[in-house]
Amino acid sequence: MTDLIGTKEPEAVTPNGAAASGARQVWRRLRARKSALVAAAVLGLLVLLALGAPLLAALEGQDANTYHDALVDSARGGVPTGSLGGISADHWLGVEPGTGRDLFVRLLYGARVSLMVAVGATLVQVLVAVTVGLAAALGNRFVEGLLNGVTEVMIAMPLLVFAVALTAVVPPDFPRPALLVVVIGLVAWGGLARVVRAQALGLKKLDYVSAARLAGGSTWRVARRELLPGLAAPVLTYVAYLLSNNIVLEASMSFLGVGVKPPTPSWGQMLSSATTWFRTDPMYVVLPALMLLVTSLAFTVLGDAVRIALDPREKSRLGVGRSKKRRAAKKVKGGAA
Amino acid sequence: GPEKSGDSKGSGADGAPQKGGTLTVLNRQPQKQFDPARLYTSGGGNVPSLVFRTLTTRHRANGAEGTKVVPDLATDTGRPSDDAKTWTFTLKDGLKYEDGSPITTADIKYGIERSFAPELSGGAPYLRDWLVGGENYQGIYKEKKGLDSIETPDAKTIVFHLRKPEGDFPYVATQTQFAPVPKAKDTGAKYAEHPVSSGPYKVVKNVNDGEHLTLDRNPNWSEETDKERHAYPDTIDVQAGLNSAVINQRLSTGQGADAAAITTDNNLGPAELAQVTGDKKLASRVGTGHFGYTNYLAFNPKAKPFDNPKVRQAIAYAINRTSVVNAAGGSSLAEPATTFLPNQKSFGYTPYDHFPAGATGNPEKAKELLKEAGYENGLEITLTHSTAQDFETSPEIATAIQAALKQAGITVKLQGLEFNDYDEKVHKLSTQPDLFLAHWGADWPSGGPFLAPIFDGRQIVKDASNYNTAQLDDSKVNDEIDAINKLTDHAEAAKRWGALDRTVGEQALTVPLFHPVYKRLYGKDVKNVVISDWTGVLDISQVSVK
Amino acid sequence: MTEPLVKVTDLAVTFPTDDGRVRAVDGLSFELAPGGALALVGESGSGKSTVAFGLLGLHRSTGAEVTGGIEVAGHDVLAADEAELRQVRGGVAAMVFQDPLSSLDPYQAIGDQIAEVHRVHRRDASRRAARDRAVEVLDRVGIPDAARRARSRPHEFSGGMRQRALIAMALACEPRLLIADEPTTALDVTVQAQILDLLRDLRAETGMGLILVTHDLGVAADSVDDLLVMKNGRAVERGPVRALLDSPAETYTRDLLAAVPRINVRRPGVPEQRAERTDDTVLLEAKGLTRRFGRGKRAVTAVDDVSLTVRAGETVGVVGESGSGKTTLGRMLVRLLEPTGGELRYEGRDIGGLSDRGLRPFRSELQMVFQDPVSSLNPRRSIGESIADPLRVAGRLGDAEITARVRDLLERVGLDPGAYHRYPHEFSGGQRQRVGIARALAPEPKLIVCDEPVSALDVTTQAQVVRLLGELQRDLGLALVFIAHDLAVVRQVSDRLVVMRGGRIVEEGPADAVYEKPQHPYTQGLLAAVPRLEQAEAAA
Amino acid sequence: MSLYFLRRALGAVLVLLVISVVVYAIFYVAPGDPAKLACGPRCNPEQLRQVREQLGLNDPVYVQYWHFLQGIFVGHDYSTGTGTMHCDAPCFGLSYQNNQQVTDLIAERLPATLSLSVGVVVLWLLLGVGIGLLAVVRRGGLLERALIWLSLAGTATPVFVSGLALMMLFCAYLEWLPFPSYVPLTDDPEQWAWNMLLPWVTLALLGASIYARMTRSSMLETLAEDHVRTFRAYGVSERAIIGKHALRGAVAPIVAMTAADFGSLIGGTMLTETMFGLPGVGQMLVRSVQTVDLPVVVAVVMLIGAAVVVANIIGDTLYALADRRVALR
Ligand SMILES: Nc1ncnc2c1ncn2[C@@H]1O[C@H](COP(=O)(O)OP(=O)(O)OP(=O)(O)O)[C@@H](O)[C@H]1O
Ligand SMILES: Nc1ncnc2c1ncn2[C@@H]1O[C@H](COP(=O)(O)OP(=O)(O)OP(=O)(O)O)[C@@H](O)[C@H]1O
Ligand SMILES: [Mg+2]
Ligand SMILES: [Mg+2]
Repeated sequence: MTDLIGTKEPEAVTPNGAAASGARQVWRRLRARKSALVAAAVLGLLVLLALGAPLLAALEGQDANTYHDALVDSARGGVPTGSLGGISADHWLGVEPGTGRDLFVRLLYGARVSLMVAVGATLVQVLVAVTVGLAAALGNRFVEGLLNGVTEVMIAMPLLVFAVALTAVVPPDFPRPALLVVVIGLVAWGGLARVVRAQALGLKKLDYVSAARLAGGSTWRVARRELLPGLAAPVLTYVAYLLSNNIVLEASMSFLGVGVKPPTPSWGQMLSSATTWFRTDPMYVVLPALMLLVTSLAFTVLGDAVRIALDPREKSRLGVGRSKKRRAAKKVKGGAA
Repeated sequence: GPEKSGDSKGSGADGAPQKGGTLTVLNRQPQKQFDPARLYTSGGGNVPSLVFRTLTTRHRANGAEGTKVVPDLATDTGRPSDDAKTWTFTLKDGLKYEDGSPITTADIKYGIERSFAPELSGGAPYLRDWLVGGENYQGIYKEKKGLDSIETPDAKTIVFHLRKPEGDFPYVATQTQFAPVPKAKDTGAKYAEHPVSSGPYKVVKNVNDGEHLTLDRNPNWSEETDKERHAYPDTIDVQAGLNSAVINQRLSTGQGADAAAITTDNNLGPAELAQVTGDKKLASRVGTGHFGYTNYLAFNPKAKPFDNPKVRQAIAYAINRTSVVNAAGGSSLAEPATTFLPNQKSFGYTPYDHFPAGATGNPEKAKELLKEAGYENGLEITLTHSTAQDFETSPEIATAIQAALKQAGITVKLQGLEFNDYDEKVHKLSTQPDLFLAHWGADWPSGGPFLAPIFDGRQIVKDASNYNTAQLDDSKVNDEIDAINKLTDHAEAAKRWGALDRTVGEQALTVPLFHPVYKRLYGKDVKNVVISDWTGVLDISQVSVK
Repeated sequence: MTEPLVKVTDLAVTFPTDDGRVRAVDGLSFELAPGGALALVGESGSGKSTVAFGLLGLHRSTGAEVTGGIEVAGHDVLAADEAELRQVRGGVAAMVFQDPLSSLDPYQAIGDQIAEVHRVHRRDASRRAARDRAVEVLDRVGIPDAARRARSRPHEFSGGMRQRALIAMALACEPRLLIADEPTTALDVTVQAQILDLLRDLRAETGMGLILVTHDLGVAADSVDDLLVMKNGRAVERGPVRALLDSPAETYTRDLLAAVPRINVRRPGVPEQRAERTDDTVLLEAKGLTRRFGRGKRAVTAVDDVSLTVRAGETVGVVGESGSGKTTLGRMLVRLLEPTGGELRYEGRDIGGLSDRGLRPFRSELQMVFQDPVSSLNPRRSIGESIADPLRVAGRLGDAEITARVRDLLERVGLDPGAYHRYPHEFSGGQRQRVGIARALAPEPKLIVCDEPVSALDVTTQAQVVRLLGELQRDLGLALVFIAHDLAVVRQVSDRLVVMRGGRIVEEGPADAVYEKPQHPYTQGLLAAVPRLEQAEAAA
Repeated sequence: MSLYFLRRALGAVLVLLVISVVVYAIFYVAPGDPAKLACGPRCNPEQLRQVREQLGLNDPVYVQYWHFLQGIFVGHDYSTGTGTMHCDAPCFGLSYQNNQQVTDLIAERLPATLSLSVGVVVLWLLLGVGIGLLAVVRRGGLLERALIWLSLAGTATPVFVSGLALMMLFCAYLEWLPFPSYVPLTDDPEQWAWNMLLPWVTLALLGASIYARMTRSSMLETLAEDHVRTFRAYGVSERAIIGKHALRGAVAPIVAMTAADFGSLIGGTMLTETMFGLPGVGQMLVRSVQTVDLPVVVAVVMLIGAAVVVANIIGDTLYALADRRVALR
């Protein structure tokens, strides 16, 4: 599940496509998309919730690690007493089965880890992939061969195996979310590197890159000024995919026991320990799953929107009944079409 | 306590058990090993016990009755002499392998000798430690002349010479290393592919590394010579490598062949327990088992601040066992423990509670002790646990302890290790953490294997796995262990083990937390469910599906 | 009189865009009689294609507003339902699109594509029959070995063949009207002549009507009866070709006509200057320059043993058909490409084998203006920044000085100096080409290679750019290598001319000599194929 | 052409060697002593020493790696105690856990993994392309949006959640399907299919959602291209355009991508196989990593690596075949 868009790169390079960008236009188009605004708002809210976790926890009057033995039915495997997983005025989203820890606070703190892993790992991936992809596209035969080889190795490595092994190698005191960022970031960048390389190879052929070479700048200068901006659209699309994929990866790693170390909560870790509670305490499963879903959706919708905003052709291609302007135009046209 | 083990008596569908049908076994762990030399029989060994008979075996009965050792291939449970340093067994008449050839004591001797070969590592350490000349023996393949300490004066008699008195030898003789292996059929490391059966079933199919086994009747097994095994089903179909939740779901749904299914290694988790207790029909299909097992908090009393007994006692006082039990799956799956020995008679269980913490801990008393120890301003310690979600050394239990100790002014830093990492560090003297979650289970239901590895000073191991994590080397304790080992009367020995546990307990070298309880679901067509307190698992040799 | 084939009344087309509404066509009316031929001419962006698309109702559900009336052979295109419209499209009126490469499905055999279209309109035709018909029309448009080539995919066809295939597709449906949108812009003169001949023949043969969209008056003059001159979406003037070319009523038409380069006119007012410089030093010298692409069987020798000298201040024109290696040669001259063989000397120093790093000192002195004004500017950087790039690299000037110099350059190429911070997409093609020239001028080079700097532009803009280059050369004493496939344009700027074919130079000499007395048969063919306004004018 | 394949094959071998070195290196420093695990709990020091010797763990790591390479190229002899056992040329050693030949272990498990992954690929293509196609046909409508959001949800749900949920629903609650247990295709094709259905769907959901989005965007891209306009201008109906021209254009990159994904899919089967208890190599890998069974881990990782590399080569070739404008380099 790698090249989300890798193979249609040559298309994205057509100069016409890139013509009408410019930050202002992009911003304006972005603002015109309601879904983008909603997605951005949701992400903003999530970040706020994550940052404000201690505050909100204090507001609720709970913390992430206190056990509430009285709120669970010990004889029945520790299922929360009360309806809907023990939702009450004290525990807004109920409590965790077995331990009775407050789910609201755990979800909030979980957001910190999950968002950090998602965003952090994606940043590392992008950094590595763009550097490697660009260097492979611009380097000489030797460099290209070497980097392509490395990329192929990374693609061919089963991430989870290396995650399992690596997390065991690293000293236990190393903060786990940071480790996850590094592991995911440093292993799972092969697909993106390919996309970048393909795109850069396409862009390289364009005359404006030749023109920049004639200006006498170094290869690196050319890459930075002329190629990098052109990579934004495909990289962004891929990033949206990586972000949600990384969240799911974090969850999968928790499932295999190499995720974030409890008692630190993360959505993935909550979800993986919640899977068996499907029937007896559905809320416990639904909450982290929902958070995961919402975050993924928001990232993807926003990513898509940014990409579309970066691609001026998209407007005339898709824009059926999207913006207000369009709708007005339709009315005027009336029955004509 | 033990009274609960009566739950399992009811047992499945109505009517007397009958022969026939196919029993399905849904297991988590594949039976990777099927060589009798490599099996470590403690607690498990259920499927192999259908194929391998041994000199003695455990009594297949419900509850405490099932902790007794009974003869299997031998006519009795062994005759001690020379202060229990020499043990003699005689074989029953008419014992045959699956191919009809007779079973001889030479085959048993051979089987034991091959179990010393490094190619066939993995078994329990007792024979190596106990048999004269055992510790350096490299196995029959390298040292063809064999062990002099095992004598077979004739085909029916076998005599073992031990280095020191071991009253529990009959228990050790239940292990699969005591299964006969015909020398002519031995293919060394490949023997596991076609082990020769002496039991009621033989392996006809073993694919995917023990994930799918099919066992058929062994026509040369005779019920007359085997009072313990029943062999009701015609065929036994073992499917392993399954997800725990899936196994329980399949057992409760009972679709098709799953109606006649059991599991020998999968418990009900807390979530499933909650579901099962809400459903009368399902609840009637749950067997409860106990296995001599204690989960505890281990100190390194040689390290600060745990070198101060007051600190250890303070921690013992502060523990909130209700939280711990909840973290371990709730009161149906764990019973609070204050003794190191399991709460079963055969272990010599003697109730005591030296540092009464009540149900939820006694932080006041703990604070008092800390003050006496010079930590009136609180204390900061690190607790090591594993990150495995096993309800044993898992993070939830560590967090429960962290929360309880906080009440007593002790700040606990948690250090979670990957399971392999944890296992390696904890059992190596040089890396052993100062405070960690530990557990111990018995290889047979007696105080000896439970206390000796943990508290016997001569069992402190430097270069391999060490279990005496407190590094206790107290001559009084050592001498008492030697003395009890001489006893061949199990009841007498049990009493002394109990007393020893109580005395050692005063030193607060460990804080017992809980004894696990196992709940096992079985299919709706399964009859004659027997769960002994020896293993706590559903006895596969007793089950019928017709 | 019979009912007209096409009747457009008061047509207006408006596109909603980010920057407000664009009225591409505004109150346009015209008629075309059955069998008649009309050319829509006008500068780029005047709405020609929009009208052509409108005739087939192609604006439907694109968001464009269309008002007025369009009738094609009695069908009201604007009011027709989907089924009727599909009938009109292809069945009544067929369109030949501008870009032959991108107008065919790259994945399907050409014959299959034609057959598919044929079957839309002849539902009773079997697959076989449709395939046969495809071969037939391909044969008709002059594809050799049509039965075999019908199985080829578009990328296996040359540009001219693709354009023929598109015409064949139109023929397959036997339409009453053929709409050809700039059918020859992408082609070189020889092929262009063939296509125009084909259109003429077909008209004569089938009696179908033709609407030809073009900005090249020469093309129009050769092929149609009537001319409709458009500007800003409106009709400026309409009338029979001859009359209109002879005596245009409107200034716009006159300007358009004046801008068309004439092949038989000598370069104006240069000889005396050239005389001054005859003893000038050799700036760039290529000896046996060769460039191969690929390896093994697939190797292509794009430039083969080419020797060429460029003296300071002179203009060398390079002409040749598409694929003859002009661009490759040009890129090698400025060392964007490394030659695989031969020698390249710049001011006496061999620069043929220098690395990128080694080339840096020379970079500023050898510049290039690229063929495609769209792809030669980074859409994500402001034009000012693009122009300033070489100055920044040189690092001699401060920020303020650089800005001042860029403004200066912008002014020099006839752009608003205030456009520094604007982005390429905010400029028209001609303006972009000027930006490209400004960028090439920025480092004060001694030589500029201009690779088809005007091919993509309409005649008016073309004329402006050519004039600009001439002025700059005069003022700055630049040497130019001017690459083009349009012979007329080259003549207007060149001192010397090089004719290339298949990677080799087939003829070389002073421009006027080559034009007036071509030696090589290939050069003669090229010159003969150029459509001439003069013939039309003369005939009128 | 053949030169191209030769070059790619050499590259593949190199990649695999690098991967094996990396695995060796990581496991060398990772905690968990295979000898201790093989020796069993409470193994005494003397026995541990003997087991180390037996497994060859006393050699320095590079010697161990050298033996490993030797095994691959010339095979290896192992002592069974009673005799010797020859492990033929591509020999990846013996499992530390039970002395079985790793190649045999893998061979036994490959059918399940192949069943899973081939089925998943087929299903995710069908689902992915189908959903993408539907979304394009109904573009602008509510259905499109619903489909897109649904597919996004698919991407965001971990396999162990969706797998268990599906199993609860279809096997436990509705009882429409059997709880998946692997039945070899050669034993009973029908049962094989029924049992694999749920694992297929679970894993395919993840891929299908990505492919649906790919298909959709790729088709929209194609629909915006000029050649589509040509066919519109000739009265070809929208349905025919989508079904013939747009789909065709979208399929080429998807075919290439599928081939490339096939390898990583085998990696992705780990969770699914663990979840459903299918006896495949993925499940074996998870377990072997936990038990530090290095020979098995190296072999499986290399197998997965090989699958990825080979699939990539196939993908590139297919892409070049589908779109002849692309040359193989
Ligand atoms: N889809 C569209 N959206 C917005 N504006 C458009 C669109 N299509 C055309 N236009 C605008 O309509 C005007 C007329 O365009 P048209 O393509 O008809 O010009 P033209 O005469 O064919 O030019 P050229 O010779 O360059 O092909 C131009 O200003 C163009 O920018
Ligand atoms: N990078 C390349 N790789 C392979 N072949 C190339 C490459 N660049 C050019 N060629 C080939 O070299 C030949 C000459 O190409 P070139 O672009 O120089 O022609 P041209 O005369 O500029 O044509 P046009 O008038 O179409 O621009 C062509 O056959 C072309 O296919
Ligand atoms: Mg046009
Ligand atoms: Mg060119």
